[in-house]
Amino acid sequence: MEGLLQLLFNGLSVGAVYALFALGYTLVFSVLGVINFAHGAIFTMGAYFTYLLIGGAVGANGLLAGLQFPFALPFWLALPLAGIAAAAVALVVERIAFRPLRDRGSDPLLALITSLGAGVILVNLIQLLVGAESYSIPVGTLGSLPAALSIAGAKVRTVQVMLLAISGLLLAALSIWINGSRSGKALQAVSEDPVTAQLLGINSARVIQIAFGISGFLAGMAGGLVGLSISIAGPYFGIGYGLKGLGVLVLGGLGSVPGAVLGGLIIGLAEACVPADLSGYKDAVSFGFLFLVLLVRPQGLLGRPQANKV
Amino acid sequence: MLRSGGLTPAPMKRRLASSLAALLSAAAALSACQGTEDQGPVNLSKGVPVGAVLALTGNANVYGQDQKIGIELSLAALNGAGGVNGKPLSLSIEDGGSAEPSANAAVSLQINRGILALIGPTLSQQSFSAGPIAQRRGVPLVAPSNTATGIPEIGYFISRVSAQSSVIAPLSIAKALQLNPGIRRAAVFYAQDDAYSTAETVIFQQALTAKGLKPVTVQRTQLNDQDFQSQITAALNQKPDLVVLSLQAMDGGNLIRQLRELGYRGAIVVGNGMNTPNIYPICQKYCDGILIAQAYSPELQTPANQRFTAAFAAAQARNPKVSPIPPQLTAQAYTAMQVIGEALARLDRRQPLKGLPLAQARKALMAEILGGTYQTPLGEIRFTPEGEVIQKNFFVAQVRMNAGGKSGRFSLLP
Amino acid sequence: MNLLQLEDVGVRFGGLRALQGVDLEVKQGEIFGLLGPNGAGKTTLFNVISGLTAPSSGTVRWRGASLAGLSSHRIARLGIARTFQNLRLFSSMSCLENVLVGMHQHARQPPLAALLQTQSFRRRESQLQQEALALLDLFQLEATAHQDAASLSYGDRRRLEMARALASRPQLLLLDEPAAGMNPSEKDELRELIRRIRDQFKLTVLIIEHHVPLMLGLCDRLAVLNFGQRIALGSPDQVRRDPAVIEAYLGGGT
Amino acid sequence: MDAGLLEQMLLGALLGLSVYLPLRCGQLSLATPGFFAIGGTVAALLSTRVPALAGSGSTYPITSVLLEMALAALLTGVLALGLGRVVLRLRGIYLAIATIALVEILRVVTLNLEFTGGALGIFGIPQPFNSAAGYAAFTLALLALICWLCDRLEKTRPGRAMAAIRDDELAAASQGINTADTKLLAFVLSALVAGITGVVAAHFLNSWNAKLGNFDASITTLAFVVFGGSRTWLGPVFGGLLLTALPELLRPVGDLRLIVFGAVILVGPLFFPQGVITPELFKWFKPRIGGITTAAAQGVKQ
Repeated sequence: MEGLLQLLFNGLSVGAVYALFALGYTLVFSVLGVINFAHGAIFTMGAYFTYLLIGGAVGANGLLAGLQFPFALPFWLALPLAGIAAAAVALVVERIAFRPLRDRGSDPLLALITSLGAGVILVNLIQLLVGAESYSIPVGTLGSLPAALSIAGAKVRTVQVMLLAISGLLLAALSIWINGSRSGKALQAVSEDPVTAQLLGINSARVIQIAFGISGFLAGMAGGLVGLSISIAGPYFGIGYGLKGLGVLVLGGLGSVPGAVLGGLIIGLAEACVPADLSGYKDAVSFGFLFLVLLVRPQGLLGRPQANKV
Repeated sequence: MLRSGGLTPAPMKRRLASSLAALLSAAAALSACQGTEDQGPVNLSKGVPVGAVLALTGNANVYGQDQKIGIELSLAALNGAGGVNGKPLSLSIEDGGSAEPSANAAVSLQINRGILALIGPTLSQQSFSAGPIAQRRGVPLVAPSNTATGIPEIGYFISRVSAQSSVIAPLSIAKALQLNPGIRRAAVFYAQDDAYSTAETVIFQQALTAKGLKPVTVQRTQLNDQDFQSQITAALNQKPDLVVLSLQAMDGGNLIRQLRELGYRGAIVVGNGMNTPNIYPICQKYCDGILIAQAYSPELQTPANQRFTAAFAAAQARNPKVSPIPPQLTAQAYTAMQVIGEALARLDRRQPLKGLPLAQARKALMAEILGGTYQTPLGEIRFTPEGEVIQKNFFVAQVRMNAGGKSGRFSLLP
Repeated sequence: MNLLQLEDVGVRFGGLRALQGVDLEVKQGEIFGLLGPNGAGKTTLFNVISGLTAPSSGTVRWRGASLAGLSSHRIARLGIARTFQNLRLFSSMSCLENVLVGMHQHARQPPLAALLQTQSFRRRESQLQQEALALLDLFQLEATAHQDAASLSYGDRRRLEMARALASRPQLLLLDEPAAGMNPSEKDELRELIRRIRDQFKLTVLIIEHHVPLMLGLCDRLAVLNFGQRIALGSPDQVRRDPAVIEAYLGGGT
Repeated sequence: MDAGLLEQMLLGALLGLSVYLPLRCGQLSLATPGFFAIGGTVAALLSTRVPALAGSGSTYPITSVLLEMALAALLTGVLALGLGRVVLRLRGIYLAIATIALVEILRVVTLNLEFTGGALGIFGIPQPFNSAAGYAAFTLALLALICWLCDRLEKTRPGRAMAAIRDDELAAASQGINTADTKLLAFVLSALVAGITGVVAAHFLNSWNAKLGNFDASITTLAFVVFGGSRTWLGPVFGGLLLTALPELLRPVGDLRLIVFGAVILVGPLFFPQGVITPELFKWFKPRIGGITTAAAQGVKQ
């Protein structure tokens, strides 16, 4: 029982990050039908923003060497602000890599490549500005909280519990927004049928911006939280999550918000269940699982089947 | 509409034929235009040309960044002391990326520029790929950070200043047992997709077994994976009292932090990859007490190392937030440049570089490199005839973190 | 024997019954019309025949053999070709290429000959091309042979779909609203054209169309669908006088 | 230009063709790096572990390379045949992710196997050529051959069927095209090209490891095709050549190198939504060249 609980915590804490990551993908996918390959870079930006806002100083190797804000915000304030800054980056990405394609009515597949280009620019821009070294958010940021909690015999790091809790809150807020607000409903309408939504007077350009903004906000918050948990491992920090997040997104079903959450938790749990002797095969297990699910359910767990209209 | 050519309109066919012909003639032309430039004399117009190929982009970028600092400091020191008998060294650094094709391209580019010797590439896998190019072209290549078995064996022109784990790693195990004779259960972690980690962990595990401490668990991680809760809780179930890590700075630092946060109190021994103050901000106060096997100690009290650490501290002084302690990678890169600089000076005294054919100069330089003894920040080093480094001093240090947990030092153990 | 026979065919999409208990027999050489208001299930019936939709119940027989479980390309190879109500041309290809794709099943050549462009390969290819051009000619599309299909006018695209369908040398041609978007004189021409190709290619034609006068003038027999069920069957005269049809469809003031 | 760079560009063009083949059939398969990795591993294993292949001369015999290519083609072909049946039922992004999942699984398995050398991989692969120029000439011939095959494919029945499936799979099936088999054909051809390319790459790179076929490679090779154009084989060849060379050509801009590279990838599709090389480009050129050649042909006939 104790072992099971530990497994559950291990899986959930990793899965929550995957889920947050995949949510950003899925929001953009639901309105545009494409994947934003710059999402990992936006996540990374969020982590760096958080670091700077809590008063961290830039190292010696970038153009901004030695930069430090004259203020140091508490973490709980820095995190949402970093989310907002990341949202702004996401909006810029939308403006330069997505909107021109839409304006020209080009093949949405092209956005895979333009957003990849935007991601390459962002990652290398980070390196140019702040260098390749890792940055970390001080352990003491959380005040006098203990480093780890013991819950029914299972050990969990406090940071992970926090991560899980904030992810849960964000998810709840997101679903309330989608189902309860005007703009959330507009988002649903656009994802259902963009043409009809346009006819109904919904400004789809605006909805797309909102989707990017929220996606960037979630990515930025996730980046900050992961940065707190494990430090910011240089400009390529988010890329590893990018691939895993993609798997989660597809497992859950493209464009499905509950799917992204479910997918994240399942992959997190699946990874946690890999026995120690086989831990080298961890990534193969999660992708193998994804592969098998796709063969049985080609639209992912909670995705809608693709219709063949004749 | 009478066409005999079926569906292929005549212009299209002509286009295909002509483009294929162009491709083939380009191939023929190519075979002719290669390998002539090495016959001319060494080009000394901008100084004595030396090149470096470092991983400045891609996921190994942080290593390249550390190495670049070392090479540039070494260059400044050499040129400050008169360069190559009065001629300054001219250094060109190229980004070799973090993959093999990019390293190959950068190495070829440097060789085509007419450099006399090359420092790099950063990763062992890159050297296995790019080393043979330098070997075929007869260009001395000094690897500053490759620790895999088989690097000098690539060929005569390939050498390295980075000692292999096999000689260093067992020292720290012995030291840990000396400090804590009660150790009974060892847990081992390594990154299975990293060449250095996989090689070093074998040495660690052999050393442990030799001491009668067969690991109770071996946990594998991935380089870009930073959340180790699963592996740690699995390992802690085995109640280890010694944890041995073969990891790079980033994942190793994170693992130590998470290990301590999850309640592990026993001894920690880490490998050479974590011999960098870059770990301080990652594991912070939890770094304290870890034992580390070092191919380089910032605390080595020799003139060469004191000059190096002083230069490093001065260079970093513009940013007081940055640790003034040099990482091992920086010291090794500094050493590689120093080896080349000193060998060039000896060669120039024996056979003036001016007017010497490039290919001949490179070959003679390789002999000089292998023949010398060097007083470096790493201590005294020499080479075997194969190009393997023979390093006099290895160290075991214990990390001592300052009160705030933000900075610390590698305190040498006697 | 009937060329095509539908026995008690039903299709359900979730809770929706798109077709229910439909029986039909199409005889060799006739032009058979399917009439019915929007949503009556006509296109679904076409999809069932051409293998795009599997029937939930009932059987479709082709020359007496069941088509159950056959994928659409196999059904096409049996000699059943179709056009689509909402036009499904290969828009990145020229008109000629569209027709050539239609010839797919007759255009097989030995791979080695194709690679080496042997004499016999080129002869055959040019023969196929001539055939395709002749088909385009028949539909007055020869001038646009090398234009992209996407660049054609609406009426031309409808005719190109018919040319492409004919290219597979079918025995049964399913036409889904071929006259949509055409003006009255074009519709008259279309009627003549359908008759002509029926005679020239010894075809059987099954046609869906809204335009009732066209259908009454063109078809040998007609069936009327409403709410997924067949409500009438017979010659144009019989159908015109059928009270159920007048009630459900013609009575609507059309 | 350095022959080594040219060789890498040619390998890029071959990989571009490998991604292009399924894409021309409308299938977004990103399995190319996986088959590339298999080809490379086959070459690395055979040439370092089978003494009989080494020959007696100073260089590794080209016949052995050709034999490795044949074996790699066989292995990747059989694998693609089996996997293709299964994965090609997926569409669009789902297919893309499923193939990426395959590539990742393959990478992890290679990493864990003893005989593939783990993280370090296999090194000391013998050289069939003394210089990069030799490789470039060999690869150029290989590329020319594959381009010629692609050209033949595009202008014949299976090629038309592929283009039809890309435009409208359902309508293609209604023309009697066996869409499943045609897609499978494209997938297998793609695997063969990638596998053979892997063999050449392993010799050229002197060493081989699991990292060489990863997610990044999947996306980069896709960029080759999207950038170059996916309607004619010249598109991916152009895209592969250019985008492989670009980071090297941009070295003079120093630290901004990859930022500029990213900007090119970003801006390219905005200005060339069909890719740089399109059939329309030829139509534009054709009247000029075509007029001359037709006149010449008539002259000959008279």
